[in-house]
Amino acid sequence: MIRVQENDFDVGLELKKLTANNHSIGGVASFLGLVRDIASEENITAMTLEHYPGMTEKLLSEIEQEAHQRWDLDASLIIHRYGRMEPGEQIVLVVTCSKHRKDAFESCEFLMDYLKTKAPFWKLEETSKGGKWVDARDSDDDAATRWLKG
Amino acid sequence: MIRVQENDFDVGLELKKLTANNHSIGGVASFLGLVRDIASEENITAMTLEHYPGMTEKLLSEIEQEAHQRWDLDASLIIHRYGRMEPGEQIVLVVTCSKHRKDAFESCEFLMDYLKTKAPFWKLEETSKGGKWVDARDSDDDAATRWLKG
Amino acid sequence: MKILYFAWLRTSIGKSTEEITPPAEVKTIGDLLDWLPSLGVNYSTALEKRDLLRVAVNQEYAELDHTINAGDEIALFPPVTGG
Amino acid sequence: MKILYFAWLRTSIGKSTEEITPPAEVKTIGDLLDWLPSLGVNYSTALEKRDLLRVAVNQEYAELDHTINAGDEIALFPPVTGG
Repeated sequence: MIRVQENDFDVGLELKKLTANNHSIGGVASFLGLVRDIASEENITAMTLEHYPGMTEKLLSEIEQEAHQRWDLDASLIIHRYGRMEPGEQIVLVVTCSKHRKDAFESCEFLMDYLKTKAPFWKLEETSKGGKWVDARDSDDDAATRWLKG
Repeated sequence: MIRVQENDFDVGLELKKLTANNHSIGGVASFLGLVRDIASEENITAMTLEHYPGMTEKLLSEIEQEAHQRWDLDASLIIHRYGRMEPGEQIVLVVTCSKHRKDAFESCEFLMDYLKTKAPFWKLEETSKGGKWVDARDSDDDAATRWLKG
Repeated sequence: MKILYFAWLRTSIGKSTEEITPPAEVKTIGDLLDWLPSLGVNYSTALEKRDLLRVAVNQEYAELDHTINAGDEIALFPPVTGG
Repeated sequence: MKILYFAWLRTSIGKSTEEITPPAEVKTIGDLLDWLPSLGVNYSTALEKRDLLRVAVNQEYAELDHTINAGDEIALFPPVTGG
């Protein structure tokens, strides 16, 4: 399941809904991304996430589908917010549920790596010196590359 | 922080408490273990987790400390329950918070692998045919072995 | 065709979307990126560094040799920074 | 010394803890595992498969050659299955 939304989300509630009535799930891996206030030299007072409506949903659905093909998953969830957020706020949540913890962990990491390098979101940081578009990081590309199939 | 307890826990609340007022945390990886109803051939109606009070706390604290030495972590939490639980109930929660998602993911997986092979807990499954002690799995040993330092 | 700009490409070019009708010899994404700078200095400045450009055609990532058609939705944007 | 049994070792031996005073020649964990079966058939049956036994001395995992002392807390249990 994927959701691209401006509103905040409740992690506990999302986990409960995802696992409810499915007692074959043994492990739930999740990753929650938060707004940091020290991403660049200047203190960040807030950031705005711009996205490409339509393509975002399409791409996240495709990545999710691929994860279900590559790992034995019972359920999964990707929530990504857009709009203005302050330090400490929740940006992204990826949850994967499986019988086996290895499948849950690996697919969760795979989804985050792909999302970081492919999902059409752009961060504009508000700092004490004004707005600044965040640069993409090579380390994210490297992280995504390791999932490429030989 | 570690907690060994009989009571259930609230994942959303635990994540909030762990990340509150620390805006240098960019990523929170977590793993939630649930009681499955199909671990053995017979349907499981419930299970009882026995543990070694004292040694459990000692060992979990040591593993947590090691994770903080090996990865750049801002905060972490291990909760493990003991006592009787029914399918779908929460058994274990491991949460790791870091500036970087790779550190959060790796340390979370490390903690789960070690906990699975070292923490003194034993599962007694109640099935339609009576009580049955769960056998340890070689795959868990293999998973833990990969973290051994050369 | 419809063209969309995101992030600093949007602020640099000064619009988020527009309808364009490139000449017939513009057949691929590469051709389009060669032609767009002729529209003005805001375009030529924004599109200066090719390796900082990502392109999607009809909401799928596309390479420079991808053929474009009149009805396409083409998006230009910098490397993504979500998550 | 105090000895603790967990999981099927506990149910098989029939007690969760006891105070024991092994003879002076019992100096290591290995010696202890050789001597315990002499206490009864419940012990000899439970301790039959050495590779299914894990041992902790004073709440730390210990190997067969670990020396034991009168004041020690020694725990015998099967491979763990938590998490």
